Amino acid sequence: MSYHLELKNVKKNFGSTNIIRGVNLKIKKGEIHSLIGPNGAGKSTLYNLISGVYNISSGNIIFNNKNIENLPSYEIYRLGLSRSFQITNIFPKLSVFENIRCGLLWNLDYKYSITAILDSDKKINDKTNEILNKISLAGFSKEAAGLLSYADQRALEIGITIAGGAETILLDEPTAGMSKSETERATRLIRNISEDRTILIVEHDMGVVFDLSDTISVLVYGEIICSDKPINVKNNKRVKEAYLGNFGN
Amino acid sequence: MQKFKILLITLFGFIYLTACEKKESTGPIKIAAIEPLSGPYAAVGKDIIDTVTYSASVINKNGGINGRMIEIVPMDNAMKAEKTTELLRKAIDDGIRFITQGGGSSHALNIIKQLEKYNSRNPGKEVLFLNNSAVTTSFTNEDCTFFHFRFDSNVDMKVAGLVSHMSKDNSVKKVYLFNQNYVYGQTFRKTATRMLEKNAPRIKIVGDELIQPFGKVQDFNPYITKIKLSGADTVLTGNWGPDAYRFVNALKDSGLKVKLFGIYISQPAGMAAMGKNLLFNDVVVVKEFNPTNSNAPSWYKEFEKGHIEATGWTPDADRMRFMFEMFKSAIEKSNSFEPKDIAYALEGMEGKSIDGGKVVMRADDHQIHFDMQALLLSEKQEQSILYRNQDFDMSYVNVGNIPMEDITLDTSCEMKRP
Amino acid sequence: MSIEVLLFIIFNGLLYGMFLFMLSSGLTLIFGMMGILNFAHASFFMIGAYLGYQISLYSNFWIAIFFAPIIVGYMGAMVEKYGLRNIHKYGHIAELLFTFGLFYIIEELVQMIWGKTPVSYKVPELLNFPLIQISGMDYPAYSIFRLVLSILIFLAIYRVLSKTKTGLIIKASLTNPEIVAALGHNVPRVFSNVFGFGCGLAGLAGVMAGNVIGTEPSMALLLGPIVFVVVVTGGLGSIKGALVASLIIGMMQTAAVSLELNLNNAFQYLGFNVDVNSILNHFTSITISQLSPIVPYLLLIIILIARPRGLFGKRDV
Amino acid sequence: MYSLKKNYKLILYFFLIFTLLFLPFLFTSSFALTLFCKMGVLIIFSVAYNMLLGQTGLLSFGHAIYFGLAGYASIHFLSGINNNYFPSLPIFILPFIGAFIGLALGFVIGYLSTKRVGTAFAMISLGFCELVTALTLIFVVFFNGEDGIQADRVTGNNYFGLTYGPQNEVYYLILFWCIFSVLIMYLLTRTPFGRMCNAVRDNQQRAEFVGYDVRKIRWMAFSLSAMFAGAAGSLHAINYEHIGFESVSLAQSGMVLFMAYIGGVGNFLGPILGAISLTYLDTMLSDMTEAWVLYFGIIFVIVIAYAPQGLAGLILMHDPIIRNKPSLLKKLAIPYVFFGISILLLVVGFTSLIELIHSLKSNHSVLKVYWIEISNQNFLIWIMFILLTILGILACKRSYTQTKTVWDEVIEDIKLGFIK
Repeated sequence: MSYHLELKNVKKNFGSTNIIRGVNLKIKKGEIHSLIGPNGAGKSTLYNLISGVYNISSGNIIFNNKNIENLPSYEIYRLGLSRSFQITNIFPKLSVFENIRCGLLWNLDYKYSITAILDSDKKINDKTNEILNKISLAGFSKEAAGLLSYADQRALEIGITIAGGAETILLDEPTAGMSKSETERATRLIRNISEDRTILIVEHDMGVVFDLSDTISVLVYGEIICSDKPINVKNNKRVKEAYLGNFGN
Repeated sequence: MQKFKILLITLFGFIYLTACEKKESTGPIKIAAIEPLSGPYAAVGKDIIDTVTYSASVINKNGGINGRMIEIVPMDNAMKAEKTTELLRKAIDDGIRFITQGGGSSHALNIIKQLEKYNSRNPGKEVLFLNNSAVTTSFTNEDCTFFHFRFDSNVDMKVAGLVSHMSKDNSVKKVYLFNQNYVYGQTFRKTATRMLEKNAPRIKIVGDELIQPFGKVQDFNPYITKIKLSGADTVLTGNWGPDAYRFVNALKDSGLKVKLFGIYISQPAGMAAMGKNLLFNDVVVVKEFNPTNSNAPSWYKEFEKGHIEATGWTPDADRMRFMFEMFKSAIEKSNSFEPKDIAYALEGMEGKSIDGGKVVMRADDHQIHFDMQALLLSEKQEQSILYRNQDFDMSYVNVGNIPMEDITLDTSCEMKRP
Repeated sequence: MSIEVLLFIIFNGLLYGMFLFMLSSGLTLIFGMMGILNFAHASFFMIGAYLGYQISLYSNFWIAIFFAPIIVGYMGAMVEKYGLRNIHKYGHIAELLFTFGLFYIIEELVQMIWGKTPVSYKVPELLNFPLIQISGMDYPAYSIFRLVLSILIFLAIYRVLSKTKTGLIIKASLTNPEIVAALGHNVPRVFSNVFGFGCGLAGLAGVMAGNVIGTEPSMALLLGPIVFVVVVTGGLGSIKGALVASLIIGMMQTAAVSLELNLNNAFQYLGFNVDVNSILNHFTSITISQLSPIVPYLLLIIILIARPRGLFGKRDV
Repeated sequence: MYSLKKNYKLILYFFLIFTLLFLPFLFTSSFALTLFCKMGVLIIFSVAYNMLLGQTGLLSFGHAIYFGLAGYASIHFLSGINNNYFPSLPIFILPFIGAFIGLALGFVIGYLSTKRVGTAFAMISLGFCELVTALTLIFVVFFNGEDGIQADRVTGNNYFGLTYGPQNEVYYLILFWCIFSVLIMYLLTRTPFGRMCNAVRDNQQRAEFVGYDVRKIRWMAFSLSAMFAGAAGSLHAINYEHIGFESVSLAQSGMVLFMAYIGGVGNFLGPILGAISLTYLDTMLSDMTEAWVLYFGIIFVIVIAYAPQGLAGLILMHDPIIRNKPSLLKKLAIPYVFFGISILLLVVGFTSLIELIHSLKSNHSVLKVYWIEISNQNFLIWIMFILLTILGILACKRSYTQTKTVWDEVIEDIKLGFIK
């Protein structure tokens, strides 16, 4: 079967340092796929390669049967692959409402229009409110995004990420730095949005990972050492070594 | 909502402030002096304002003009053309009928053009422009207007004077033209080339340089190298300000011996930066008088003394003095304070020079004509050059007289008289 | 082109280039380390020149050349401490604008204190004699003194940067500003010192150059942009880059002045007839020599567009 | 309710335009009208500039290029009309030509410079500015060096009976263009492009991940901003019937930067406020004191350090209070009055001191500050103003902390209201 997103022997080196040393990864349509691994394994770099922030050194990235390696980020986004970031990445001076609406613009085919007046366009505003309700931020729609609490900002970021209707979403540590209740809220939100989407998550909170995932891949030193169902990963010897090896010493 | 409040508040505040405009006053004859008094060219403007104000005060001390005093209204254009236009309109609003200006030819041109339009659109309310130092030749040629009088010789006349003196100096054989790359410098260069070819064919032009103007060039060594390699014995330059004094200093450092002929090389404002470096090479300039002439008549000595007291420096130009004297005579002669009558009276009027030479306002183009002197900068003679409470220990020595005929040139002016 | 001309280009270019280096080396450090494009850098240069004049008026040049840079450096450190540090939170553009405002303030203050016309700041008598001669052109001892001093300063900075702990911190913060803070160094203090040191260097350049190019209130305005050209061309924080860039710019400008070529010459060389009366002649008759002043700005634009890390820089501007 | 509010706005608009239309009847002097015209031109210019600086986050030191070069082009067209090359070209469409020139230049230069952002972009713009300024002096045939070019606007066919001879006809021309272009620029901020400009300013990376080529957004913003700057330059040329090299210089770019920043880059109306107040200050201050550039610089630095959102920001800061609990404003009144008095003390003391120092350089010992004549030879006067300045500084410090405490309380109060 053909996969939704497939990485074939992707390599990346900065100068003489090999960060990603030949990653093969296959993600099926509609699944929640987690990517875990110890610090410095190259998870964020891998995300940046998939989403076009960095160019890859060699290999192929195939998304919906298209080669997307080395395309600019916005082209990849337009193909339907959206992402969030490890450090909160929103438009801090714009209002919450505007943040979400910016996420909708391209998908609603506004492109670079200099003639459409957005405030008088019911369709986009309704849609924005719909998403705001989904991420339960409707009460703050007029506030500047930069003034929201951390958890709300993360939620907003997920909101922007999904707003454009991308069917595949990369989430980078969506619960990092959150309290327990906030984590629960975030988990709910992710499950909520995953209904008709393919999701790839990088996450440190193993509770969240095992709770959500359909498949888990483990990245260690720039290589995928295991990619399987959660229960199999739990019992995988090399994974245990990689993790315990880290903590054991 | 708030945005409109802001707008309204500003608007009303502003209306209120503007409403406090000045009312026209009668009494003294107001003359607006529009010069740069702030920014990088402030020194030029201040010097002109100082001499203008002092010269006017001398007229006032002697009883004014037909019982009325002259009041100089200094206005700061910061060397911006648009400000000159605004200030001119402001002066006209305030009922001022006379403008004097000199720093920056572009500003003078601005005033001439604005007044040309204003005077033709407002007969009976004409404004007269007394140009004290702006030298672009076209003002008394193709751009000449009836209400503009120039009391300084124009570039062509100055160059003619320099060439006339140069042709009599047998040590000058190879000349290098060194000028600033903007309208003034380009005119200087063009005229110099033409006149050297016509009036002094024995002198060879061995080089011709245009440099980026207004002090942008820091390092003159490459240029001096070129002058040196060209084998020139004389440099003819219209440079002023930093472009002049850096050049003089760099020449001294390089030890290159050439004669320097120019107009503004020895401007007092730049002398502090050069000091005795000015004496390393012979520097010859042309002027309407010798500022350090110890044999000047006593009435001038008195004028000079007063100027030094009031401003702290030796007058570098005599033209402001005779400008006001001629202005006074014109009013007395026409017995009118109307700019139009004064303008007619000024045409062909003769002024008083210090040493008996001729000073005459040519009626055809409203260009002053006078006998010039070629002056060499030297060690202190009897009297030295003072500037803003510094004594430079240098003097000018007259090395030749240039009769008015030598600098009298044809004009293309077709004056339209009202 | 004769050997003589070439020799002059190299030597004049060297002198001018080293002057540019002195002027800009301080900003290279400041910009590289703190990311502040100090618009007022040339203003500190100007203050240096005026202080040099003022101090040598009361004592002599040698005392001035020692104390004036220290005073300017201290002023710079104060500006950082009480001005820029508070603005840091608004970002680099606000910092840049702050120095832009500072530039105007310093220019006006200088005019207020020393007047609008040049002051008579003179080359010290001790060094005011022709030292060497290159085919008939004298070079005074003072020029050679400036050349030697600026080379010594380059060596000193280079050594400090590569051999001492301060140098290591500065170098580290060039590549990784956050990490240095994490190491527990008092980064604000280091910043103040670097800023002060950079301004001090500009002050020193002012003391040494003010008596050659003339000390007047508009000197900062005229020199400001060229400093940026050197810093950008050399590369962020690279003192070696600043040196090479200064020399390249110095030589390029000197060489351009010596070239009396224009497009007309080129056309004639290619066998075309040139109509001197055509309106195009206004453009084609402009010589390279006349265009020499725009050379640095062209360089600035090209470098920033094509290679924003400059010659020796480690990261982009 | 909503419609009432909307009508209220409309009434305000009409009132405003009405006032502007009648201004020439209130102020008949040609100087006042010239000043209004200048303000109109600079409003367009600074709002256009803010499209880059405030809306897109690009700091340009070279925006005068488009202003100035469009001005040159317009003056050439104007003298073309003068010389009967195209006598039927109406003057009121010259700004279109200027806008086109601005757009074309912005398109080309923007292509090169929007590859970079932040400081690098600022420096490229500086490089272009110096380059063009140098070229204006070298290419005499087009720019006529420092003399600049003169033309006569009373020329060609008189459409609608307008000769543009009297200044008030020019005023209406500029007023029309000012309202027209500011309106368009305002509407632009409401479009997807305008919103994405803000987005790119706030966060480039995120902007890419909502599908936008950020470079293209910057390029568009740059070109459009240059276009409006061009229209402004054209009007400038018509207003003064002259254009000179200083209008493309760094000083002109710096001026528009001052205007936008002091007015407030964060708000659409900020630059308008800045253009009006700075033009006014520029004209009035330069008339009153030689040290006006110093005061300018100090105001600018203070705004950057203490009010980075500019004048508009200071006023709009009160927006949440007025919206939620206007009664709290009363609480602020007293500290504000004290703060105002302290600032006044400081300003009087400091400016008098500066004027005193300034007067030492001139040969007059008596000078006029604030309608009083004082002598700089009098030692007591010096001491008095030094004391006044110190007093002012202390008072400012103290009342600043006081005001801030009250302000914080008020804001806290409002936040509590939010939570409830």
